[in-house]
This record gives sequence, C-alpha cells and structure tokens, in this order.
Amino acid sequence: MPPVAERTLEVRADFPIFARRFDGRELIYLDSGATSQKPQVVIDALADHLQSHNANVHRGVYALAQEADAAYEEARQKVAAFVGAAAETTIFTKNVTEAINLIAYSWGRANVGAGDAVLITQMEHHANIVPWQVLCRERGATLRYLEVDERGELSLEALDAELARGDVRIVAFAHVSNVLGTINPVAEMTRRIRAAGAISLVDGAQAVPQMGVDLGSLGADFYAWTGHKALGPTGVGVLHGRRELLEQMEPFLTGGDMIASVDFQSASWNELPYKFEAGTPPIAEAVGLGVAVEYLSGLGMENVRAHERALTAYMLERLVEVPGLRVVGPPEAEHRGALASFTLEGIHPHDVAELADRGGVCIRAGHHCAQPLMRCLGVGATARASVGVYNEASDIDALVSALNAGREVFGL
Amino acid sequence: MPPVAERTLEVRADFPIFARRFDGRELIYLDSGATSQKPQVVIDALADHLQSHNANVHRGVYALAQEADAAYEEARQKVAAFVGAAAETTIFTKNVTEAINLIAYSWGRANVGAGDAVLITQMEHHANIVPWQVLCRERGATLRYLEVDERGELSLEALDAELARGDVRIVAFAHVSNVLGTINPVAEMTRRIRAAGAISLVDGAQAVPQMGVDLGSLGADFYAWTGHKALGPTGVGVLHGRRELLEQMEPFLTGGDMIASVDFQSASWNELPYKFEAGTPPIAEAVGLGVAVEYLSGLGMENVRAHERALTAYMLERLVEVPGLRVVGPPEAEHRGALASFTLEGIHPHDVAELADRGGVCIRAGHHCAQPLMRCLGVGATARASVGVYNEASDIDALVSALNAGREVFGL
Amino acid sequence: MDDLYRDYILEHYKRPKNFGELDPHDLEALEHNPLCGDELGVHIRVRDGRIEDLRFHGHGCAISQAAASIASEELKGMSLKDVAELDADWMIDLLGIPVSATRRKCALLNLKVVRGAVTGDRAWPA
Amino acid sequence: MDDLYRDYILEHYKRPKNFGELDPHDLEALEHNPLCGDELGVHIRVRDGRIEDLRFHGHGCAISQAAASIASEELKGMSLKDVAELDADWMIDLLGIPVSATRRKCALLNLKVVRGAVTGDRAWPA
Ligand SMILES: Cc1ncc(COP(=O)(O)O)c(C=O)c1O
Ligand SMILES: Cc1ncc(COP(=O)(O)O)c(C=O)c1O
Repeated sequence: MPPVAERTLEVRADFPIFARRFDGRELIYLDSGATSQKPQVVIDALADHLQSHNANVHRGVYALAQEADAAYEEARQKVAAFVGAAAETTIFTKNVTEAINLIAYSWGRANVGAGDAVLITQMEHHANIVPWQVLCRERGATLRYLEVDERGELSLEALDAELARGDVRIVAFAHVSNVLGTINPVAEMTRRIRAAGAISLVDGAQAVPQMGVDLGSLGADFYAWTGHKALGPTGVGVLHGRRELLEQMEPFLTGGDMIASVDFQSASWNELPYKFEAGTPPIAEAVGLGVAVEYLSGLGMENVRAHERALTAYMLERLVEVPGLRVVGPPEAEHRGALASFTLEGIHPHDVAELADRGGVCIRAGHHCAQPLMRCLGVGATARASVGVYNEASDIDALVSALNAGREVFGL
Repeated sequence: MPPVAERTLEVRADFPIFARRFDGRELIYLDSGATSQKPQVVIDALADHLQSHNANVHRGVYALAQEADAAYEEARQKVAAFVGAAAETTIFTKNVTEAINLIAYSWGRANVGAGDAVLITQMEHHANIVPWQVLCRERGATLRYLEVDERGELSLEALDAELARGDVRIVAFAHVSNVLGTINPVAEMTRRIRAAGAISLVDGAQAVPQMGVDLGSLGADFYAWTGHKALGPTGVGVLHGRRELLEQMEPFLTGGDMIASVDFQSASWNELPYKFEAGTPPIAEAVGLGVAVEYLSGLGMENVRAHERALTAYMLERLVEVPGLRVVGPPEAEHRGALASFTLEGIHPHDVAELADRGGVCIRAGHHCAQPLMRCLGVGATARASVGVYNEASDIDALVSALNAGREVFGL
Repeated sequence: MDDLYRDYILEHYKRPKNFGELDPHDLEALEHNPLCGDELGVHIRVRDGRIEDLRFHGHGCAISQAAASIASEELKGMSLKDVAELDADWMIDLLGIPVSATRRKCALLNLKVVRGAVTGDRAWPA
Repeated sequence: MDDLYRDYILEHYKRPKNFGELDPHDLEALEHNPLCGDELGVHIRVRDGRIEDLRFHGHGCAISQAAASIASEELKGMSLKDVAELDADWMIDLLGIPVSATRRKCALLNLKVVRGAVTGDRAWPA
C-alpha cells in the first residue's frame, strides 16, 4: 500500500476555516460526518447571490427576478446531474430530515395502513426512524427492523425473509451508516424490494458527500440527502423521487408556489418539482449547493473516495494502537465510509471528545442520533472521528496523540 | 406635510445590490413585499459564520462546535427579543409557510374535528389558506372566511358574529395584507378570539419587516414570519407560540435533535424550542437573521415605519396621476403597509410589470399568492409596488414615468 | 419600436381572433398560468380528424392573448395528429418576438390548452 | 494540572459515592441527557421532610458522574423544601471546575433528576 500522503488531495487551502487558529493552534477537524466545512467558492456564491442577484423566484417579470430564477433552477440542474437524477424530480427541502418526513407523511399516509409494515434497519439515524414510528402509530402499521450483524452489516437473506412476509410497503435505509460507516448494497437491496412490490427510500446523507452516487444504477424509488454535509450551506436538503410516485402523491407542505390554482375551499397542485416546494425556497442556499457539487465534481468523486478511503484505512490502523480502544463497524476501509466510531475503556465518549479537543482535535461523541443502534451495540454512546476532502494523515496522528494523552489524564 | 425627502432614511449604501447596474441603469427595486434586499452586514455575518464558525449545533464538545452553538442560540435570542418573545418559544423554520403548516398539522390535527370551524380572512396569502383547506378536509371541519369590505378592511363585528356561532377553534389572519396593505387590528382581534375560547395565529410575514411588533401587546397565541422579507437570508422563518400550547402539541417534523430519547418503537420529545426543530437547522441563516433584526433595531422600527409610510403616502398620491390606474386597499397610508397594488385599464398587470422593467423599475404582477382575494376584488391579477428602507421618493417617480411610458406603448 | 409589444401583438391583444364560445364543440380544455392566475380555455369542433373551428376564452396578458389569437388562425384546419406534435418552438416562432424565460408560459398557455384538449396531455409544451 | 479533570473529579468518577439502588424508597425519577443519551436515575428515602438517604444509578461521563457523587453527600439530610430551591449555581459551585456551555447539562443532570423526584418539575435547573 502506497503511503497515505501520495494519495492525498491538496485542497485545504480552498477552505477558509483552516486559516483560523484556536489558542494559536490549527484546526484539526474530524467531524465531517456531522457537517462538512465549506470551500470559499461556495461561500462566495452564496454571498454573491444575496449581494447581486437576490429576488424572489418563480413570479417576477423584471430582469433581477429572472436572474434569481435562472440561478435557482440552474442549481437544481447541477444538483440533479450530480447524482444522475432529473431536475423535475429533484426537490429542494431544508434538510434530509424534512425530505424523509415528506415521504412519511405524503407517501406513507396514503399507502401504509393497518396490517402493513414499514421496514427500516437497526443502523438508522433518528431522521429515518422517528417519522416511521409516528406514521406506524397513526396508521396502525408495524415498524420492523433489519438486524445489523457483528460486522455491522445487513444481511440480504434477512431482507428477503422480511419481504417474504408480504406486508412490507416501504423499506427505508441508509446508504452509508453515520455510526458504523457501513456502505449498504443499495442496488441489490432495491432490486429485491422492487421485486417484492415494496418501495425503497434511501437516506444518502452520508453517501453523497463521499462517493459517486448514480441514482440510475442504484434503483431507489426515493433518495434523500442534505446540503451541509456535502460542502454546501446549511438550510438546504434534497429529495429525488420516481416521477410516477411523486405525481401520485399529495403535497406535504402547502402554500405559495406549490399550487396551480386556489379557490376558497380547494386548490389544485403545481407540476413537479414545485408541488413539493411550498413557500419561498432556500434560494441562495441552493445556489451555494450547486457550486458545492460542482466543486466536488471538479475533484472527481472517485478521487474524493480514494482520498477518504486511504485516510480511513490509516485511521483504523492507527486507532488500534490505543490501548482499550474498540472500533465498531466493518473492519476494512473498503467496506465503510470515511469514519470510525469507537469506545475507549475507562473513559466515557463525552470525555474522549473533550480530551481530543485539548489536543485541538474536533471529534463527536454521543449517540449520533442513532439510539436504537447504540442499544444493539450495547453502548450508551461512542466517540466518532470522520474525515473529509480537506483532511490529511497528520490529522489522524494528532487524534491518536490526543487520545493517548487523554488516557494519561485519566490515569490509565 | 414636510417633503418626503426630509423623512428619508439614508441607508441605500448599506445594501450592495444597489451598486449593480442593469444595462447601465441603477436598480429601482419596488418589490420588497416579495423579498427584501440584504444589507452587507447580514451577508457578511452569514459568510463569516460559514467561513470561521461552522460546525453542527447541539452536540459538539469541541470549541468550534460551542461557537456554532452559541452563535445559533444568540441569534434566537436576538430574534425573540426583536418582537418581544421568549427564546424558548421561538422556533426556527425554513419560512413562514412551514411555520403555518406546523400549526395546521400539529395543533390543528389534535384540536380541530368534525363540526368545528377554522376561520381565516379573504385577504390571506395561500400560505395561510391551503394548509387550512387540507386540515378541514381531513378532519371534516369547515373553513370560513371573514369578509374584506370595500376599503379592504375586516370588520370586528363580523368577527364577533363568526365567533358567536361557537364552532370556531382557530382564527388565522395576516397582520398586514400583502396585497391590500391593510394593517389589521391584531390586539383587538386576539382579545375577542381569546374571549370566545378560540386560538389565534397571526401571519406576520409583511408586518415584522416594517413596523415595531410587540408580541406581548398583540396577544396572539401563534405568530409567524419569514426571514427573507426582513432583510435576512433565504432559508429561515420564525414561529413564536404560547408556551402551554407548544408544550401540549405533538411535534411536526421528527428526527434528530427534537427527541429526548428514542427507543425501537417510540420516542420522547426534547424541550422547547428544540421539540419543533428536527434535523440540522438553518444555522448560518439564523445567524444572518439575528444580524438583520439588529440592523433594523439600529435604524429604529419607528423610523423604518415613518420612512416607509411617507413613501407609501407619496406613492398613493403619485399613482392616481396615471390615467386609468386604480389602487386597491385602504386609501390612507396610515392604515396600510408599505405597498400599493393596482390595476391599469387596458394593460394586463403582467404587461404593466414588464413595461415598468423597461424603465428599470422592479414591481411584481400576478395574484400575489392570494387568489381568493383576487376573486373578491373581481380581478385576475394586480400589479404591486412595495417599498423598503432603501427606497427613496425618486423610485416612485421612476415608477410613475415608466407607467406613463407604458401607456404610450399600448397606445393609450 | 418596442421589441416585445409590436404593433401586431398589440393589435391581436386588443382585438383577438377566434375568442368566445363555440357550441356545440367536440373537445375542450381549461388551464391556468400558475404564475399569474390567468385562465385560458378552448372549445374545438372536429371534422374528419381536423380542427374545423375553435374558440378561446379567458383572460391574460398581451403575450398570452396575442399568442392564442395568432395560433388560432394556424390551428384551424390542422389535423389532430399534427396538433399533438406541435412544440414550443412552433409557437415562439409564430409569435415572432423574443420571449423571456418568465413570459414563456404566457406564450405557451394556448398551446398547452389546445394540446390538452386534443391529447389529454397536461404538460407544458417543451 | 488539568482544569476540568482534577484529581477529585476523577476520583468521584471512578468511585462514585451513593450509587446503586435504594429499596424501599419514597421518591424516584429518571432523566436523559438528550445530547449524549446518558441516563441518570435516583432513589430517595424521606424522613421528616428531609432526604434521609439517596442513591443514583445510570451511566454518564466524568462530569455527570462526579457531579452526582459530590452532590449526593450534600443532599443527604437536606429538607425537601431546600432541595426544591437549589439552582444551577449551587451545583456548578459545588463541582468547583469551569464547565463549558455544552457540558453544563452533564453537570446539572443529577440536580434535574433530584428536583424532578422531589417536585415533579422536569425543567433543567437554571
Ligand atoms: C402575508 C404573507 N404570508 C406568507 C408569505 C409566504 O412567505 P414564505 O414564502 O417566506 O413562506 C408571504 C410572502 O410571500 C406573505 O406576504
Ligand atoms: C445518515 C444520516 N441521516 C440523516 C441525517 C440528518 O441530516 P440533517 O440533520 O441535515 O437533516 C444525518 C446527519 O445528521 C445522517 O448522518
């Protein structure tokens, strides 16, 4: 294996936050799984839009409004193309959480009833759990979980067995787990799900930022992700859906822009994608996200993945050097996204993160919005280090040093 | 009456968009009712947050995450204080449309049933109509409309009569109409509504940007508004609610951050305001909005109102000079917000806006997301000119010239 | 001279051709322009697989009214099969003025309505 | 020396006082720290309007465990009326270390639980 440095993207200078110093120290950011840092081009695009092209979209006749309109729709086209989707079936939401809620409300309430089942997995983020709990309780349906095995993976046989029960209407699962790092075999899963007559929703929040995603070959009915983890601004998420499904669905949020016509007692809906975008959308944020995916495309998603996989492999290698440290999820970097969640004997994850911070290293600790998974893993919380395009091998070294120093503080 | 110029705020230089030229001409922006332009300080705050303080909120132990947290919560405090609300009952949404949907879903589905009525007014924006149509259809309730009189105003007697029928559970109405400009007597209305045992929701989208709003004296149970019309960024809205009501309500969007604890089959909710903020919020946008309300407070909302009222009075005066022009809504500037909607005989509003654009003037044309009101007014659409803090009397003059020139193009 | 509001456009706007009702008729449709709420309907009489006669009704801006008026002359006598294949370019060319992205729907509303009446397809012409 | 992880904090963390169950007990409560999912419960035995004895159970970080351990000694013998009036400052002072905004909930979880058991109030101490 070539040394990590050889395969490292050299993009840190594109990200202004790394110019900051914290008590004189550089920022060592290993929390991209929570949110990514933003390249200057994205921030500039957002600021430039507000500075020079700001107007409301969809209704203005004047030149400035047409610029705003064009910028917003161009962003939609870029974002759609980035994952191989069509613009008309690409809906801007505020985050992936809203996108999943949209499906649970609009598709779910019309298609899931008493005696039906919703199937999710033990590795889901709360955003892909709680909306289904609410739906199932309201509709008298059953919420079942696909098990995660000791490697942190799902079993296709278990999926087949669940589908064979004949009551599953929708299977909602993460493309990449935000705790285990597991990369799920989406195409194989959606094929089975479709064959069983069920619908698939894939939570791509962790996947889109770090690997090439082609919705054509993944075959998901719905695919959702979030801008702020993909080098984009906060305040914007994305939902892609199969046209026939989106067309059959009732809208979720209602109000301006999503209507064709409103009478006193009833309204008719606008065409896709507007039917699902009620009110003034996150215009400048979408423009920023368009530039973010352009930036990622410029790097090449295969290079992004190679860079992050190499760093992850290095991280897995180095972390085991720390006594008492246990990493959860698939052992091989090829099978996981760019993160490692771990526990450290004798130190609570919260304290692990605090001690890492003393070494200037930013990692996350807690349940990572995946409490059911924590229960399956038999832990209350874990610490998690996650990498992005701007990380380097030295960041991992700093983490390992901080952890070792932390063990000393705790007298271990 | 002193000349308009005397009472003019001199803030245009704070807004970078006015440095732009369109075919060599300055921007004459009379569409603040659709969205406001943004002062440089707001854009800078947004960009600076993403550049130097970006991290996800609510869970990070490290210093950067604490900065992001503090910035987000400080923004909440500023925004709450700006309208006299408490931070814990101030919820960030993506726009006012989401805020109203939140109430219609969460409060409405639990409190409006068959035989009940929802009362709105004929002057509502689609955002305050369609969610109630959906709710009433789902619950078997009745949607009724308070009439708008020939002055473009509501009648308190008509409100009393509606409330006396005893079936009204909630009254939802605009503080300021986005078409008529009418300023509704909110405090008197909420007093009557409360006395009748009903709940009030006020759509403050047009009010908050242009007048001092003090929720303490307005007495609304729910009050919602939107950042992008109040000099803030796109992608952020605000909902204020009475604590007891918010506490009793089920959440709307569900997922990360809004939970206290998640088990396999059920979850418990976080405290206010987080219970209603699912997923990663519009962090940088909230920070920007915090600076926007600070900027407005710096100008003084009484000065903002005085400036815009004077311009509106001037606009009403000048517009009647144009032959065939008819303004809708209250005739006196004291009784209306900073806009004038009008029709021009012989020219469709869409063409009016197009002709204004040839004079470099940005105005809006269409139904302004208020189709039921259009029907009441007996028109399909109107043109609308609306002013903001950065407008000057010369902008009105330019509009009037453009309209006159437009009449000539149409051979009128 | 004005680019958009040419004399013939304004002439068609002020005195649109083939506006009104047509009874009896064989096909009809009604559509809105969601941007401005404008409404345009059509009545079509068919003979031998061709549009024998048609009338528009509704209200709209100069662009949408002129487009409907100008198109109505061309549509008369056209086979339903040919109508089904008409695209946005046909209408924009026929109109003969530069149409901005925002006003495109104004120009295309009549074609949407006519195609809708003939084929049932309610999509905007592309 | 470490600001936060002082010797006595780590000592309380490793060997917390008054942890376990207390049966029978008169009052109890259980709360989560929503930030990390940590869980802390308390059992309280009351005599003559005072806390006669108490035990915490659950899991948490060094700050939350040490805070519970340190507080438990002070709480024993305190009147329920006084317990109801304890505020965040009391706990933070008692802990004796600088607590960041994020870790504040860790430090206050035990007081929230105890006040909840005594008064039914589930709000975070302010
Ligand atoms: C009175 C009123 N209500 C609601 C809205 C909707 O605001 P938003 O699109 O930001 O949700 C607007 C503006 O479009 C408005 O003027
Ligand atoms: C797998 C996964 N799903 C959903 C989410 C929620 O994303 P957001 O908070 O942007 O809605 C996250 C990130 O927090 C995630 O990692």
